[in-house]
Amino acid sequence: MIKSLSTEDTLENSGLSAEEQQLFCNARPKAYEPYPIKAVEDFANWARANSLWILAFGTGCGAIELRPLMTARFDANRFGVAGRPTPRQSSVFVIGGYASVKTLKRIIRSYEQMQGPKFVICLGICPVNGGMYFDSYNTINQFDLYLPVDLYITGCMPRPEVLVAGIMELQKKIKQGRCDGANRYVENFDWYKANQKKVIKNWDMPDYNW
Amino acid sequence: MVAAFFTDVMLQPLGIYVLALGAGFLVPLFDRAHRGSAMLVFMGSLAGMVAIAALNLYAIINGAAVIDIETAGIAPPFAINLRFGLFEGGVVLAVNIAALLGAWHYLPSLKQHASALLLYLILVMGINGMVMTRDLFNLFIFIEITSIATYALIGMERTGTVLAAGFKYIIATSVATAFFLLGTIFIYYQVGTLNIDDIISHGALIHGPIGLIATLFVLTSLLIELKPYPANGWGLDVYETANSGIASLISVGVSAGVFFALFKLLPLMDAYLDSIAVVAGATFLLSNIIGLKQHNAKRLLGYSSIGQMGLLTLALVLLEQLDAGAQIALVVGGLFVNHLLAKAGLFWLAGIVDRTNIKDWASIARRPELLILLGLMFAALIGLPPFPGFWAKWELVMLLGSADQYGWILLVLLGSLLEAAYLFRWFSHARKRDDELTEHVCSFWQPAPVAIAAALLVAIGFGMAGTMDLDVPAMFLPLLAGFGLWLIDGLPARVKQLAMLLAVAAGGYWLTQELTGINQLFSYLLVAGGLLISIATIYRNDVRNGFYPLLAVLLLSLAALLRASTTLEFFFSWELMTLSSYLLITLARAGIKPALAYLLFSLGSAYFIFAGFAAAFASTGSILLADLGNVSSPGLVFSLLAAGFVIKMGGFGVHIWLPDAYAEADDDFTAMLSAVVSKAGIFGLVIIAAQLGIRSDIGLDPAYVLGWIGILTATFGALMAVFQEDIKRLVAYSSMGQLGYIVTGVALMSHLGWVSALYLTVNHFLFKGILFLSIAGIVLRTNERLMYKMGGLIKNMPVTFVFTMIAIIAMSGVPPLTGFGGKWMLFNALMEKGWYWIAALAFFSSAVAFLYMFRLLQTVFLGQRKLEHAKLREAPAILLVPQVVMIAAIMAISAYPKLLLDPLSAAINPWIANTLVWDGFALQTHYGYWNAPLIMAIVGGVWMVPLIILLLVSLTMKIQKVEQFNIVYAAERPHRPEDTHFAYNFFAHYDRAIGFLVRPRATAFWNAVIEWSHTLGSSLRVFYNGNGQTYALFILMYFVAMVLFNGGLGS
Amino acid sequence: MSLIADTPISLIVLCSGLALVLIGLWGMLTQRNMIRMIVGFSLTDTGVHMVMVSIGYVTGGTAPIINDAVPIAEAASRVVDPVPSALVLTAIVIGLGVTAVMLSVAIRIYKARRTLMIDECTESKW
Amino acid sequence: MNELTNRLKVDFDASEITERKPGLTTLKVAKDKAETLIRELRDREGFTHLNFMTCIDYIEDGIFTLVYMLHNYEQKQTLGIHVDIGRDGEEMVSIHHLWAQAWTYQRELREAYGIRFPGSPRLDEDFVLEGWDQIPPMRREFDTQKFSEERFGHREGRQSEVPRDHMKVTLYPNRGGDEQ
Amino acid sequence: MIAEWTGKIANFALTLLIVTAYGLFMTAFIERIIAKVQGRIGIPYWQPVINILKNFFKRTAVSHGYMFYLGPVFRIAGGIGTLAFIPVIYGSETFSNFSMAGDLFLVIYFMFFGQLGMALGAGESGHPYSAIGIARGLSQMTAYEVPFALAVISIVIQYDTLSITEIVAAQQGGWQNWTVFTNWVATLAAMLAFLGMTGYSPFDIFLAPQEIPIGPPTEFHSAYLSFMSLNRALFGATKLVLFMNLFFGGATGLIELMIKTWLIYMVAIVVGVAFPRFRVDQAIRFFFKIPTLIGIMSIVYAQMMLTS
Repeated sequence: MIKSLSTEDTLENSGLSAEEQQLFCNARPKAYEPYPIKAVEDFANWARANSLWILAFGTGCGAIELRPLMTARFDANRFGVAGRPTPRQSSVFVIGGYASVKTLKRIIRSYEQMQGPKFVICLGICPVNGGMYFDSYNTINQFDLYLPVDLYITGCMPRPEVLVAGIMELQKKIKQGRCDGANRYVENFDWYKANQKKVIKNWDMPDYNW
Repeated sequence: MVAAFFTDVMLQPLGIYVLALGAGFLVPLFDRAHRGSAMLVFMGSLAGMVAIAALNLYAIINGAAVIDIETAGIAPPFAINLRFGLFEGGVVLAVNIAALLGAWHYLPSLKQHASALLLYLILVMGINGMVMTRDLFNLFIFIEITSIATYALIGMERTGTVLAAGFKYIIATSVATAFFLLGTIFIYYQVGTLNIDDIISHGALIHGPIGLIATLFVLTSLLIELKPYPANGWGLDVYETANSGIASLISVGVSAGVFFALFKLLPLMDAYLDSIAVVAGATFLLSNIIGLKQHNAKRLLGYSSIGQMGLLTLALVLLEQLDAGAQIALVVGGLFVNHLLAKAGLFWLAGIVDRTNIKDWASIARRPELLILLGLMFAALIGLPPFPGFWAKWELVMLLGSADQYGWILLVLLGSLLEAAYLFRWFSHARKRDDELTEHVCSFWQPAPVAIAAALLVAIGFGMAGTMDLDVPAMFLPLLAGFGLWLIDGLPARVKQLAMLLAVAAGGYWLTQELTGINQLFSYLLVAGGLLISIATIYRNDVRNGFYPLLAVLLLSLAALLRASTTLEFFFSWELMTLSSYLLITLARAGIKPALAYLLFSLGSAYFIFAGFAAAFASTGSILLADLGNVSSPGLVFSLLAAGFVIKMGGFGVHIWLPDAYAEADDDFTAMLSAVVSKAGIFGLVIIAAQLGIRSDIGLDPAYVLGWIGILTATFGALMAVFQEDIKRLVAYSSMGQLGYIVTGVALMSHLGWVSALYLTVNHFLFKGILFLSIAGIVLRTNERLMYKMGGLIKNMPVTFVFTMIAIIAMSGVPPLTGFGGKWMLFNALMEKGWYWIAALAFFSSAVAFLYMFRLLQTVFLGQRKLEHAKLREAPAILLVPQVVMIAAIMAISAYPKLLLDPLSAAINPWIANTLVWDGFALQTHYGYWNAPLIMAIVGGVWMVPLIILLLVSLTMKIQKVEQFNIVYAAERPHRPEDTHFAYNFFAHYDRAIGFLVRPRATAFWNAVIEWSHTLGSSLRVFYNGNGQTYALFILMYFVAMVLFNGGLGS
Repeated sequence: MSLIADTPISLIVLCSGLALVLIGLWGMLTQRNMIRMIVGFSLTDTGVHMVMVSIGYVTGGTAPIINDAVPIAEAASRVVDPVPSALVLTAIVIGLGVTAVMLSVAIRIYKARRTLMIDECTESKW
Repeated sequence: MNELTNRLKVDFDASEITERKPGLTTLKVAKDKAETLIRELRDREGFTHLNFMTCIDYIEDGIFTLVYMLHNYEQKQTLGIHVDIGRDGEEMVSIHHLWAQAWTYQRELREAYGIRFPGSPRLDEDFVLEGWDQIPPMRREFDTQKFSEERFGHREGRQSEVPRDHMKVTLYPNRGGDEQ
Repeated sequence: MIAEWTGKIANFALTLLIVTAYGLFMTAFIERIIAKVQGRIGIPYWQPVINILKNFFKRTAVSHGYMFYLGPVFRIAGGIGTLAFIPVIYGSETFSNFSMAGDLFLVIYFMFFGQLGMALGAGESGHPYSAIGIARGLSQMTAYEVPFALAVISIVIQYDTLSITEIVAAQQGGWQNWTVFTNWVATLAAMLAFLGMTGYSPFDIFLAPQEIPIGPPTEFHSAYLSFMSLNRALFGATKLVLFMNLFFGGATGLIELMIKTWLIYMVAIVVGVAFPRFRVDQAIRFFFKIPTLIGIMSIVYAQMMLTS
């Protein structure tokens, strides 16, 4: 009934003690193929595009720009956008501006707990090149080193209008089937993991947070 | 010549005196020569006394004439004469046996002084004289001989305490005998003779103030010698301090003599029977209340002894009043022998164990033979079967019932309950293994006299059973099986288990093969079901001393209960079941304390039933169960019996024994208690409902009250289960709640109500059996009972989880499993009857039940697994086997309830006309319909279709099986399973909302009852201040009070 | 004087016997010393014996010896009842025995605890 | 306030008493008298509130200046206590027994500057920087840009401007940048 | 025989489709009404369908164990089964479903089926929030069941039957025969219970996103979540149908059904929009006070009606 991965595809989970290792799944993530039938895949993409559930996780100063989205003025509900409080059910992760190392750890964990297909929107300039925090000892400079990004919305800060525009852009991209961030993450998993571990020094979690 | 002397004198009752005096003089002589030979003479003479008494009694029983001995060949009244009749013979034999065994026990102390041997012999002779003499003055002399011998024996001690107690004793008894002498001489003054027979035949001559004073003096002195409350402190002091050998002889021997003297003189006391009854009754009840406060072992025995003498006197007087002379032998004789042997045995045991405080009796916890003796003696004293006391009390209460003396019944039963309370509290102390206490050491032979007394008790009890209207082989089969299994208790566990199963199977089949109707249904449930669950006991391989014999007794007594055709048989089996289940609970590690509560409530329940049977007997004069229906006051009988059964089932308010007993009993035995033993109460309830409840003239009221009790039990059982942390307590409360529905169903007194009650009964057996066996497996593996210390066990014990889940669905009443049918029928029956409020509460409580059911599954099987539980294995297969059978039964009944409903209906049809209407597979009632097979099919269908769809969808996804910490945790990670498992105080919010409903008020109430009775006990015993003068004053005041109470000098 | 003279001797004995009984009881109940209590008991005992003797006395009767002086037919009315006297003998013996045991116990108590006060011997109670 | 500062000057050798603005005064006190002074202020003078605790790195003088900012609600006065301690592993008395929340500041100071406060709870736990493996980042000898580029990388194409110059060019091109 | 049952099953499938679609539509419709109140446009009508499809189109999933897997199956089986035992449209053979299998009592008890299975599934996820949510939800359920049970008993007394079909039949012949007019007390009690049953504010603490992340379904996603969303639409509509049958005269046609159920639903919506959320113990206490009293009164009322 439940397919489990073969054992050779396991991760080391060296950040965990031996006792903890049995409490976390150590399987390596796997990429998924598009549906074999093109029409089905297109239809699926259309559905995904029109039902964007944003993870309610405000990661930086940009989180404040997400709130007006749901108000009467912008009403992102029209586009099928809704907030979900749990990563398991969300499909879009909006990185709200700068990400400190401490937050990055939580971002990675939450991202990995989302189920594919999943999409990442980076808000503001900081995830692109560090922005005004370019020389900070605690803020990452390039977000795409750590997670695959599907869409950047730059500015410091971008207003909700831009965010709406960005969401529509993302929908377009999804419908075209070009948003394969989740698969990219899996395919370049070791590279991403190495980058993540380079900045996150107290890696006390499994290598992949299922 | 010698031979003639031998047959003419020695073998005659007079030989007792010859032996006593002869040996008395010989012993010091031999003692000079050789200590051992003196012992031989001493014991030989005592044995000779026993033999003489036995031979003569045997002759009399076989039709020989009553032996009258006339001194110097002169006929009374001109000379003293002795009589050896049936009663005298019995008492003399019993006393001499007790004296012989007592001497055996007492020998190590006795043999230090040759004179002590002499005194002992004289004491015994004095008692014999008190019994046999027919002369009033001679009686006085024998009393004094006995007293002087007793004083001297006490005075042999050199401890100040004993001597002080002895002095008080002397003062008190000498005052009493002075009055006796005065009374005697006044009687002589009026009647002109001292021969008791003549006095009685000329009773009319005793008249006027002098006559009154004379008889009252005689009577009161005898009563004082029997130590009535409150003028008995001197006796208690002697019991407490004196050597156990003396104490036992005073308690049973001297008292027996005095009691028999009272019996002889009773025809003179016709006018005072009421006062004697009041005095005796008060003594019985109050001594037992005071006993609650007592922790000194021998003093406690003293209270018990005084109480028992009170009971004996009460029984004697009441029978006299009821003109039931024919039963005196059975009732008074039974109580007498019971008291004699049991009390003497207990005093000897107290001497052997030699621990002053009963709390220190834990020193014998590892001495099973002493424990068994202690338990047997206690059971005998309280009047549990098969001891003589049981039969005597039965007969007594039946007689009292038939005379409408309900007040006395209440007193007798209440006193017995109180006595049970302190005696079994003592037993609990003795059972409690306390490693700090040094173990008791005694030689193998030391308890032998006690053992012989116990054997005699059992034998006499068995003998008495033969005289009762009883199917002896069937009723004693459980005991026999238990005894047989006890003999092989030393064998390996597997052998014992097999033997037990075989014995129960064979015995149960033999006992229940001919049953029909409801009894047959219950025999499947109790015997076959009990057997099924006892298969699970194989999962334990340890020794479990006593477990298997007791289990066999329990199960077979249940079978015997079903077979019972008379109220006596029913009560006999009921008490046997109570006792064996009590002992089984005490076998568990922490079961001793809860077991005491279990026993006391069970005895309370049994006494209600007892009283109910007495009331029924009063009305119909028949002890046939089938005649219960003919009683003229069905309301009373029904209420008494129902109260008894409801207590046994843990009804609302009297449930406090239930959770503790269930929780602390051995895990496999808890399953038995809940699934099987609790059904005995239902059986009783159904039986009386069938006999009494459906009668039109009973009125709705008792049944309606019963309905409310049932539903309140259900509601509060469910509510209390919600807040339990202990898994077994949770299920125990749940059990209580489920039984509540059954009570309500029975109370409905309609066909549908009964069908639902029986259906629920079967269902309860099935799911509670599964649940408790599952829990046994869980507890075995985790070694935990607190649910918040478990969690996530579904990974280790998937089979147990599935079984538990099915059991819980069957319990909850969610379609399509069995629970729904029961709830549906119950609801329909309630609506038909118009009991809407009860229906609403039933609905509410079944909703509340979801809370604890979910909690059970969630906190034990789901959620986070603890690290230390990672390697647990599935429960042992032998625990799962019975569960599989029961699951199969649940499934079969769910899919095709007609399978069960038809026999149920058929069993009920003789009592109430069938109202089950079948339309194809659908059962129809006035209100609705229920098509179980169709429901099963639809639910199966609607369950399978989404499952298949989900499986198909799953094919398109990559599904990863994850571990327990792979959860969304607000972007953090869990650190310990303990932190992450939501289980402790699971329904805290519910507690905040309506927790005030379930504050332990019933427990508080019963604690207050305990507190009150202890306070009462301590305020009643203020008279015993230890001052001999005060005691003497009480005695004097007692005389004054007796005179004033009986008309004083003015009449 | 005539009052006493007219009163039958048995009544005087009876009354004094009863008075002795009461005095003895009073002594037993008020005197804390055990020896004094035993004395009280002795008084009571003696009182009882006197009562017994008084019961059998027939005013102006003779000794219960059936001979020519007393014909059998009149024996019942003229002779003093011998039985109470016989009983008194036995009772005195028994009373003696009891008193002796009492005294010996008292002596032993004194040996064991150096006191004869009954209210100091109250350790076993309740 | 003057009265108070004068008294402090006498009793505690307080120096550099400066009224920065109405209601805000700072003073400097020796390290060994600091805790007594703060306790006195809290218990006797009504400075019941600890606004914050921070530290200034005077690398040139080789000292850290700890700043305890206290507030008196009744007089609406804020008092800054400056305490100089050595930069090299010198310890400071903890004041978490005066204000329970002080341990948070002290934990932060330990993480950012490496100052130790013996006895302060949870002092060595990570505060903001999880798994920090360098010298404390707020010490001025720590080159944060170099560290940032080494660890977090540097995306090419980025252009940094001095904000003032950039604003002159982009926002106010006409003014010629001489309005100051 | 076989043909008959095939026909029944086909009819039921049709009903199921219609009721589910109606439930989904209703969800969107209500959302849009709320949006209008807030000055927004709101979701498109097909948004619930898209959400469900989107979740079916998820390509990865995690599983916590077999009970986790079966939880949604139990849940939707509970929804479908409940519908199966309710006659949807009075007098229509097509829409009578399998109501011959059991009566009102069966329906009420079968409602627990899905909840129990769901609770177990959520429990196996090992998430503490799931357990907390279920504990709260179940507690609240015991509370609102009380007025509901009392109201049900009241109407059973009134109509002297447990059969839903007969209850509906008794209400035919004009609006004045509806329970809401003949036994308004019971209806009031039941409608108060209905507020709790729907899980809208003020009784939504057990699954409100703001309290504990959405309570029991925290760990559910992809196809599991689709099943649960489907069930939410279906089960919501089924409960509406049940209430309509019991208290509002049932329906003789699809249009009547939609209007009536929509109006019943609006009660919960209006209350939900207007009132803030109760804590769970407050909610329990609330149901044990006024609604229970009304429920008790409804039985007295029904008894009086019977005797008069």
